Amino acid sequence: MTTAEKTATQSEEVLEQVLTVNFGPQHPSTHGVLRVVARIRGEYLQDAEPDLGYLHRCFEKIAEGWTYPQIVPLTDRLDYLAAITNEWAYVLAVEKLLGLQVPERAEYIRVIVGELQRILSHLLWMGAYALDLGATTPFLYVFQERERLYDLMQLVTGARMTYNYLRIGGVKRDLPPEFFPLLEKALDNVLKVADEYQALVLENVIFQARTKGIGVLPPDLARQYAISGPMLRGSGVAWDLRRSEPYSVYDRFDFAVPTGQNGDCYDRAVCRVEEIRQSARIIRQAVAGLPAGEVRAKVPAAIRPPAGEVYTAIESPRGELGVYLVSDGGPQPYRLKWRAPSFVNLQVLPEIARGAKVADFIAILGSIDIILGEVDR
Amino acid sequence: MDLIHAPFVPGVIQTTVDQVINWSRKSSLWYMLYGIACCSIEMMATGASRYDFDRFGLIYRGSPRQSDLMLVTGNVNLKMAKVLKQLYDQMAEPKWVIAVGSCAVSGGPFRGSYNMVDGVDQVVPVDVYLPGCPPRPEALLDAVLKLQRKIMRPQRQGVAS
Amino acid sequence: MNLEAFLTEVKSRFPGASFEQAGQDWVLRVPAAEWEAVAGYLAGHGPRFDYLSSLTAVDRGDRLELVLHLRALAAGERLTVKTDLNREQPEVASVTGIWKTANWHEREVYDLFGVVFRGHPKLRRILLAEDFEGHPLRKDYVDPRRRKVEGQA
Amino acid sequence: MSKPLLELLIAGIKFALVLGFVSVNALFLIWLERKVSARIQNRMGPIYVGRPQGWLQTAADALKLLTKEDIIPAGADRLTFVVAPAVLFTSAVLLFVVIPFGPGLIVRDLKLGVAYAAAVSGLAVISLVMAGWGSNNKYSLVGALRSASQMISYEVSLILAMLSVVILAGSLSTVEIVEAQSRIWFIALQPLGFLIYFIALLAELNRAPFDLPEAESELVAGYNTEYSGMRWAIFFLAEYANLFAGSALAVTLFLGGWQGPWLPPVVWFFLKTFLVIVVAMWLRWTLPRVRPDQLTSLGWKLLLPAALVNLGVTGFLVLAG
Amino acid sequence: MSEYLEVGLFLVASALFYAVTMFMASLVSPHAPTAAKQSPYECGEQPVGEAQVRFGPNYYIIALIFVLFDVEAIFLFPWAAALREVGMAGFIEMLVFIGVLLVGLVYAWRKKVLSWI
Repeated sequence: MTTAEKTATQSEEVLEQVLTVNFGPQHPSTHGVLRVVARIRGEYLQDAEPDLGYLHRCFEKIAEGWTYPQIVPLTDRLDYLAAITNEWAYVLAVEKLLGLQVPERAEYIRVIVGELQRILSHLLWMGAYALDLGATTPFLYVFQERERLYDLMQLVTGARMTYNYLRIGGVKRDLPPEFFPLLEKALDNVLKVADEYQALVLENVIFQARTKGIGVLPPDLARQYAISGPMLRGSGVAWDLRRSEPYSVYDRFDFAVPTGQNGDCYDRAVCRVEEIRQSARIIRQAVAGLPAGEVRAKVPAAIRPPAGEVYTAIESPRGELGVYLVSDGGPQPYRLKWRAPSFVNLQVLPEIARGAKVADFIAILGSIDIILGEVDR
Repeated sequence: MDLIHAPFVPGVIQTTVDQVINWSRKSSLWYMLYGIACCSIEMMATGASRYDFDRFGLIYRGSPRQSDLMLVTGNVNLKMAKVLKQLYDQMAEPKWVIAVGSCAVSGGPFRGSYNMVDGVDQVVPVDVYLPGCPPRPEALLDAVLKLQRKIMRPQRQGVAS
Repeated sequence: MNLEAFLTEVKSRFPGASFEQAGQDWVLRVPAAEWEAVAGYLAGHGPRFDYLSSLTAVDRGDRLELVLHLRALAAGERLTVKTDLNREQPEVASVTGIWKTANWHEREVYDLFGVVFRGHPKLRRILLAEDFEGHPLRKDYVDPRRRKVEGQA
Repeated sequence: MSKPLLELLIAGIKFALVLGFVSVNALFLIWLERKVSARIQNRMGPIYVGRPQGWLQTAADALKLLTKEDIIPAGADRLTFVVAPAVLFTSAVLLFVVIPFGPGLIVRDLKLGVAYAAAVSGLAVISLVMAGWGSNNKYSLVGALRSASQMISYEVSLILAMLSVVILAGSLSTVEIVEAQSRIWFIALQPLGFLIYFIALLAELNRAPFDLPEAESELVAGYNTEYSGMRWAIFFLAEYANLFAGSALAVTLFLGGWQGPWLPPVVWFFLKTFLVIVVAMWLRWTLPRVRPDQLTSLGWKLLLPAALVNLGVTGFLVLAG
Repeated sequence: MSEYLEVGLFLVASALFYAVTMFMASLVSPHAPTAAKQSPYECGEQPVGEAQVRFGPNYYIIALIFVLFDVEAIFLFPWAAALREVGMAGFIEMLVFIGVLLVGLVYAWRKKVLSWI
């Protein structure tokens, strides 16, 4: 830097003041109640620091006072866009502690509803992301599709969002026979919506100009921050727990793990849309191979796992959802730690948003796909 | 003359003017875009195509200055309570609050734990309580209709504040 | 090199360490004093545990147990690392220099358990408000608001 | 009655007519926008307030806003805060002076009509900057800065696109420009000019994809974040008045104004204007928002050179042929 | 009176209309200011620092370029209206004028002033 340039930057600092701005907790684009304290200069972001805790609901403490089956509905409220995957991670941990074998049919049903949940969650993300970038209508389009899937989930579980469907040792009840034709139709619709979204949003010139090369997350940095889910895959690391550490019956299905090359917002978006297609593929295979039999193992009324501990992780729509469960042999967990993917993924925000423009910052934040219920727990 | 805070004077003109103003207020309840937790997703669903808040004239505004209605859609903890109060204070009069969901009504499943406010009526005055976890969009629409009825007849049903 | 052999090597290097197999997972126990050194070794040697899944603590009543869940993405290995901390004055070296992701995890443990991490870049409460008193995930924590209610009753 | 007084009276009546039109038209346009967006989004839009189609919705909104509290923030620069809406509203109303609704249906056919329109529409940015600065709010300030840089990036292209029409018509009067289009609309001769004008117009009106000054997902409500009640309603009113005036000018300059077969001229004028407005609405509810720097570089690096070239070619062709 | 009578009247009258509307609104609307209500809105949190700050000089540079081109546009108005009278000579003169400004624009472009914001 020459002396003249140096004086120029110095005088610029004197001329231009830094503005400290709160984004959130009540803000249209923080996806809940996240607060980001940003220091901006003109249109540029110097620094951004997330401030959490506006939705901290003492989940881990409450869980220590409730019995094992009671906690299942409570997990629904953590990542409220992916209730099934929350329940799944939790019951998997308890089943591992108990050494319980889950009936095959129940495993397949879990895969079906779990992948439906992934589609539901990604659909909402697609809409919300378009909204972040200023396009209102895609949001309403995906919500139409979500409503149809809600109906389907309601048919199975009785609820729209917070299902309380999985049980320790299986699922609450079998899939009703009228579910299957409806599912087939819904999947066709979902694939159509994914194609539509691809054509209308992903291939839109403005959308690409807003997302390509923005918020680049190099794979090394992603590993340093233990990023998981579509964010990690967008950076080109083909890491998917369904494939890398198969749980349940995922090793029996044929599906691709979509990855990006550049690790920018655009790649993350493409990965998520592609994952919807892959989920539909998995569901079709699971329905085709659905075995007959029980949907619930015999479980004692009072569940008292032997003293010990277990860490299980599953692939939620947002990444590695880990449950660290410690039992002291009593009817309640001694300690339940929720390793929330959003919490970990959000941490990289200051790193990839530093120096970005204010508008890009919103695009980057949106591309992380955070759910505050899970971040704050 | 301050029509709104004037003592209730029986009189045809006054009543008619009041009725017209109340009608305009109930017909144009703009809600603040303030989602907290699970219920906010159902709030979005209610704004989306199938249920369509806009039919009743409800649209969202980002700024509390231009909002008439605050939907508290989720649980409020100690950290959030200050924000909630601040946002409520910054809304322009007249303003209404609907506590959406069990958490906002009473604390829900999280009631009594170390960081929670057990019901938002400890922080801001609530006009309509809507239980459910989360309440369905139909229920949310119903709550809005109840609020509209309340706005039309403040004398008979009593105003919260 | 399989995990057991690597852990044996770790044990030979850090005499305070011990390991065992619990279920499918390997658990490595290290003294708090060697916490950072062992972590640095694990991240750079053997299967290279470069991915810190989670860092948390458990209140065991008489001590605080710090638990680390590690992954080696390339080798596909998993490892749990534990250390015991003094319950009255829990203090341990921060591992943020080794895994950047440890930053928020350690803040959370500080927030909810009161463990002080030496060398942490910004050790502040993360989930609870700054003026919150106590560390609620400890087993003996009592909500002051509750205490008042019970006192009156 | 003396002549000046009579003139003043007539001018007063004209003002009352314009004001009435502006208000009713804004109410209608807001209703239309909600209906159009609802149709695009597979919804109904307002239906219950004034059945069957929610005709009274915006009237209810207006009345509610009138009876809503007016907050002036404590740290605000009171004068600029209070005056800002008036500036925007005035600039919108002033535009209506030179809009020819039909033959003879114009407030005043100014000799410098087009130049006047360009000058008056440039006032809007002052209002937004006043509002943003006066509010003592950070979102407002950033929104105001954005709108300033946005408007100045587009103003020049807008004027240059107008000028190529002026060359064709050989006059600055809006009425004469419309009359010059009796044979052929200028959009046929100036397709590029129209495109530049329309894009620049969207940017001038702060409409999506160029709605940066009030970008909801970034700046909550942008420059008008702190405004409430009637003061905010005036902003809204002026915005829609500007939308109409801008579209009407587009029709006047490029789409032959009131010219058209069979139907009465006024009907033609309104048909075309509403067509332009609906297209603007359609774009708003379809496209994502561009980024501020993309917007400025589009203005300076693409539209401005294109407008200059267009102007030069037009001038050359007019002189040569 | 000049043809700008309406313009002047419209200017005054619309300002007056605004004043009257706001006055009417103040009659029928509630007014209950509190300290919290009048504090600046910032997503529900307490604002940090001032909102009215000095902002970057680059805005002014863009504004300067704008002024240049706006002045150019003013010169162009009479020229465009009378192009047929001034003929080819006037056309070329104006081309030279525009050319000079274009050089300025290219200079600013090369200096990356335009891609700043």
